[in-house]
Amino acid sequence: MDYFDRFAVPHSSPMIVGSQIAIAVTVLAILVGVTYFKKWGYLWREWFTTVDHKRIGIMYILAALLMLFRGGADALLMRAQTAIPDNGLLDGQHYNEIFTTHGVVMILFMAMPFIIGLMNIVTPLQIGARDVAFPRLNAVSFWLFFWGAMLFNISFVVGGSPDAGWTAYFPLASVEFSESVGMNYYAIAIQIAGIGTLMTGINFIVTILKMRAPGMTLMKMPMFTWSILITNLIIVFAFPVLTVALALMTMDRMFGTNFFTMANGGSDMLWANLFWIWGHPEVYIVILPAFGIYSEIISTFARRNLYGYKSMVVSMVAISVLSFVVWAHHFFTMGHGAMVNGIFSVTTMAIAVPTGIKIFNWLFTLWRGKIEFTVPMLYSLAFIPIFTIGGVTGVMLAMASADYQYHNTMFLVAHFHYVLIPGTVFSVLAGFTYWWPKIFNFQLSERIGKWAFWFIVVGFNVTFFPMFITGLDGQARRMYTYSESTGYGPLNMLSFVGALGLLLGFAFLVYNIYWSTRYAPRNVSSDPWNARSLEWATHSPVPEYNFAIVPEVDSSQAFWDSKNNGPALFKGKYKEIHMPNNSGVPFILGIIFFVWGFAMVFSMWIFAIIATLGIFACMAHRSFEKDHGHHITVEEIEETEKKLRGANA
Amino acid sequence: MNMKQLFPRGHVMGFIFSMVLTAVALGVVVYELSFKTGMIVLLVTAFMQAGVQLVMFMHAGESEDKKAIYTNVYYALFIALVTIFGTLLTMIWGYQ
Amino acid sequence: MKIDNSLPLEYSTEENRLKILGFWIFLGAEIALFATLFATYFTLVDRTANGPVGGDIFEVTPVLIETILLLTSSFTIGLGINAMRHGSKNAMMIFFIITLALGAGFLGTEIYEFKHYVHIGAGLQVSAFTSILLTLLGTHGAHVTLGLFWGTFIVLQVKKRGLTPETTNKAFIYSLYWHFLDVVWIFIFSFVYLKGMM
Amino acid sequence: MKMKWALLTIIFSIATVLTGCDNPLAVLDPKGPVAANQANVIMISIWTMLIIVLVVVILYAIMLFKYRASKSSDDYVPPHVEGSHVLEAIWTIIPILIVIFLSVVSVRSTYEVEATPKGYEDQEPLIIYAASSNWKWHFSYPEEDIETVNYLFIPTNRPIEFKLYSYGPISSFWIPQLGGQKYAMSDMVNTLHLLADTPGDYMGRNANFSGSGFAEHTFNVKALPEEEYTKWVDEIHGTAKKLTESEFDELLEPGHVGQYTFNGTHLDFKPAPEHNHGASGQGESKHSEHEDSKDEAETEHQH
Repeated sequence: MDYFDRFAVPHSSPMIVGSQIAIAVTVLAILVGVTYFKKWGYLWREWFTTVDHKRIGIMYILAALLMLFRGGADALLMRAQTAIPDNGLLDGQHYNEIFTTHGVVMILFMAMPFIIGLMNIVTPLQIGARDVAFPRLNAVSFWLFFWGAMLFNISFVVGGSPDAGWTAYFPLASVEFSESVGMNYYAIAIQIAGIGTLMTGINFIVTILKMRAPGMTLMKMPMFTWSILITNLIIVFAFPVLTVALALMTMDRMFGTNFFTMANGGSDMLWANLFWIWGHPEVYIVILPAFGIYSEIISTFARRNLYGYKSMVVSMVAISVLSFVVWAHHFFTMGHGAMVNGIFSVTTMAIAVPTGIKIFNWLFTLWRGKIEFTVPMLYSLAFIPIFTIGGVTGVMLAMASADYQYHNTMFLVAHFHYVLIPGTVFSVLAGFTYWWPKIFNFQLSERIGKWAFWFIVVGFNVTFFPMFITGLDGQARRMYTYSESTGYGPLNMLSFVGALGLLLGFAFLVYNIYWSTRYAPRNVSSDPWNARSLEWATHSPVPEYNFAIVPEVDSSQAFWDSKNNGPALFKGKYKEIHMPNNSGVPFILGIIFFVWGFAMVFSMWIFAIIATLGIFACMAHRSFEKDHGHHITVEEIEETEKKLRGANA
Repeated sequence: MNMKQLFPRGHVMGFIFSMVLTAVALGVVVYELSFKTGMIVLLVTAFMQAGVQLVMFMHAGESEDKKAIYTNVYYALFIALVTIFGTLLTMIWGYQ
Repeated sequence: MKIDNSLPLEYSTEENRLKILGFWIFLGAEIALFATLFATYFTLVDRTANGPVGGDIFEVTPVLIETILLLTSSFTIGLGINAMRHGSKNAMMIFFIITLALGAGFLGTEIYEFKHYVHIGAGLQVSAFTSILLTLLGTHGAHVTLGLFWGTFIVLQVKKRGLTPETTNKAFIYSLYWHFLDVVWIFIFSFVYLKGMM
Repeated sequence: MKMKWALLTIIFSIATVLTGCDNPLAVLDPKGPVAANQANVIMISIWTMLIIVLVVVILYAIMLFKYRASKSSDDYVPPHVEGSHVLEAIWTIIPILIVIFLSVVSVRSTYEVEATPKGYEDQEPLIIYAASSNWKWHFSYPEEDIETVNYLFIPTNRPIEFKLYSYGPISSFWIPQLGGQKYAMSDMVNTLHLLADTPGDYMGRNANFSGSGFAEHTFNVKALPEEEYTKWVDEIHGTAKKLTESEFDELLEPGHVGQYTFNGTHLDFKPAPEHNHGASGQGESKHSEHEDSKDEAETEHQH
């Protein structure tokens, strides 16, 4: 039985045992349920093997929502633990595991897939394409992300969670100070998901550069598509850095190399350096799409074109370049001299300029508009002032000498939540609500949505604003407890109350999905918001081939123009459409990667080698495969179109 | 195919050029140049070699996507230089 | 499938053009990957602890052999693509096989070099310097190994299926990959070996 | 809109809390010139940023108030406006000016906190080695030849140079009321300049997460006038026992311990990793490029 000891959680507790049982029961229930209702065939044909960007997008979002609740549960536990001084709810080790997984899950397995999900669904529709450039690769991306995320999540119940913070600074993350397999999970699971993300990056750059509808020049692309192009550019150049950093980490932990070690010349600072060379651009990877989503929504519900389109594009390009030259501000206190700190302080503050341009352009998009306060618009409007606070505190943090006082404190925690929550979380909730009818052909309830919105916005501010103050009072982040004499108690309690508000808000969100799925009126129009860009020119739900006829485009809001007596979008007759075939290989490849990762985490080399051979077998199979896709005939298109038009008439 | 078609001038010249550049780079060690001159020679020869490969062998500029390809390469180069010199700045040069 | 006959076969369909651009972008990512390894190398090059420094272990002969083999292979694969564009399947296959043979020669020399390093006490675990040296060389070597398999698959496919839009597209993309490995090697040759021996 | 008022209330309440005097926040209640410098920078940036937030919030309130659909007639069609070069130039140039202003403040202050505080340059700084181990702080006073664990006595009005390093994970040495933090790491020594101008007890801690005992990784700081400080040192010379290597090794074991006082320092048998940059193989042949920078580092230290 010794062999199986390695899978035990080293630091178990009733909570973990409870979760182990709950997870086992849930997995079993799903398996039994799917078998009982005979849905395996359906799942395999329609979802596991799909290469359709819309379905892949839906799966991304589903996974992201799951992860949102995993990360949210972590967050709630953290706030509960620190709500009162000297609390005994969690011990130090558990608290450390929880904030580590909270960070990783929220950034890499919630924010990223949520955004990638939305971009999967929307981008091809918005540029008038029938799919992404490499549909099969897109499926590989998804399954690598998915199985990577699953691998990370089982760490909680098999072998032990990572516990060195999401930044995993060495030497704390080395075998010497973090003996359990937790940090192996971190290194391997993020690696697998990261490879998937890199492929997504390449895929979408090519899609956007090469597959736009005729007439859609770069400067006539909708702003969301622009933001996705820039985001993917950052992904392609930032993720290889993470790949290398994680590989070096893996080698340090498993093969006794000396990159970040304390002995034999290793450099712990180098890890921090590499991590943030990726980490800072990563922040913009999750923020820029938000800017795109808000641009679409604000312009739709202000009933106006986006103000300052050109400067919006230029500022985004500027942000993408600047995002690569500021990383050292994450470790001003590492001891490099005033010269280095000065340089990075200035480059960091420079980012405020293009960001400011965007804020003012949004404000002036509202100017002389006709603003409607729908749920997506409410999130977008709440974003502006809250994100401004996040942004200006960012400038404050960029001042190197003052950062010596903010660094590692709750002030910093408050700052990045003020950026990431209104930036990323509000935007994906807004985008999710906004594009929901396009995907499912009915709208989410506005009434319940507004309840959710108000609880989330108010709860968010109550949770995080007090942290600015406790931070300035000297409360360091990541402390699992504090004594009463510090005086941090009342404000931390207030944070916990705010967190409960957030919990209620998200409960409303879930209830909204349930309620609307059951009771919301069906057969809304294919353009329920009276929107402006091409995705709304398709039927709802969107047919497999997206557009029966490829649209011809003349502006960044071609659909709006065509609705308002502009040129027609769809000219000509139906032609046969070529579409890619489904394939089970991406799904299988994902599972093999999962097995490979699991074997690596526990240093089971034989399994790891077998899985590696399996991965190469999949690649060789792809190399020799002959797959020319299939064709949809004109008759089939006519039939589908007639049916869909009928449904929406 | 005749020999001229099999061995087009451009390719042959490119190959000879890359061999010459290798020999020049090797000179840095053979003639024991000072560190500074040596580094300059290496930088020049290495980037010229890369240029030869990129333009003569990889045909970077031949397709309709010329602009996208060059933008991509320049952006990658920018990131590469920032990563390398930025790391040197924060890890070595920055400390006094 | 629409085939545009005015273009070389490897560019002749839209799908082919997407793949070529996609591969270029992938190479951009590869540049970032190797840049990170180089950045790590330059940071750790002087952190030799009780192990050897570069100048102690580098030898000109094997490195020069590797360089000449790889540069020549880059030349021959270029000729292979040239032959392919002239529609000469046999010449193309011969050049590709020569390329693969040269690549295998490179790999063999590198394996010899690695064994030598371990033998003289410059193994992976000795110091930060040896760790990153072998990792940087190893990453390049792994790329070459993968390339040898990939190249073999392509030769087999061309032999079986002839010069079609698919096979020529694969061969062309493979040639981009191979040239790129050559570029990376040039930088390793210059800034790892020659700088170390200077 | 309710939001606007909520926001304004929040902003003014921050301002009041930050500047309020009944219970000042540690960082904004400096007890020495370094912390005062930083508090000053923080206040300058808060006021500057408050202006920006106000401009945004006012514009925002106007837009939401004036241009909501319920206020406009049904047949109102918003105009198509591409943008305005003048306006866009304004909100590019003004932020650039603000950033330039803050850059100057930031860079100047960064240079100041990285040197002996102004007005105290004529004094010989007191050098204290602060080494962290899981989860303790070891303070060595080479000048006085004493060592303390988890507490720190310092003379007031004398510049102090902390030499920071670690026997384990990266830790961050931080005494909020005396000045900002800096990392203590295993392979190099960082220098932090601090000075206390008011006697008193201050909280000090490791601010950088370092494992399960991190929350309690704290120390007490007592700033005393020079003569009382000398008295304290003399007392230790008379009473405390000598620090031995085995005792020190025992102290390095992970865990929490109380406060200790010793004669002699661990520097005698375990020197700090100075001038090292982690190149543990010192004295071996080096590449010329880095030799230069190393020499410079060395001369710098001799100043």
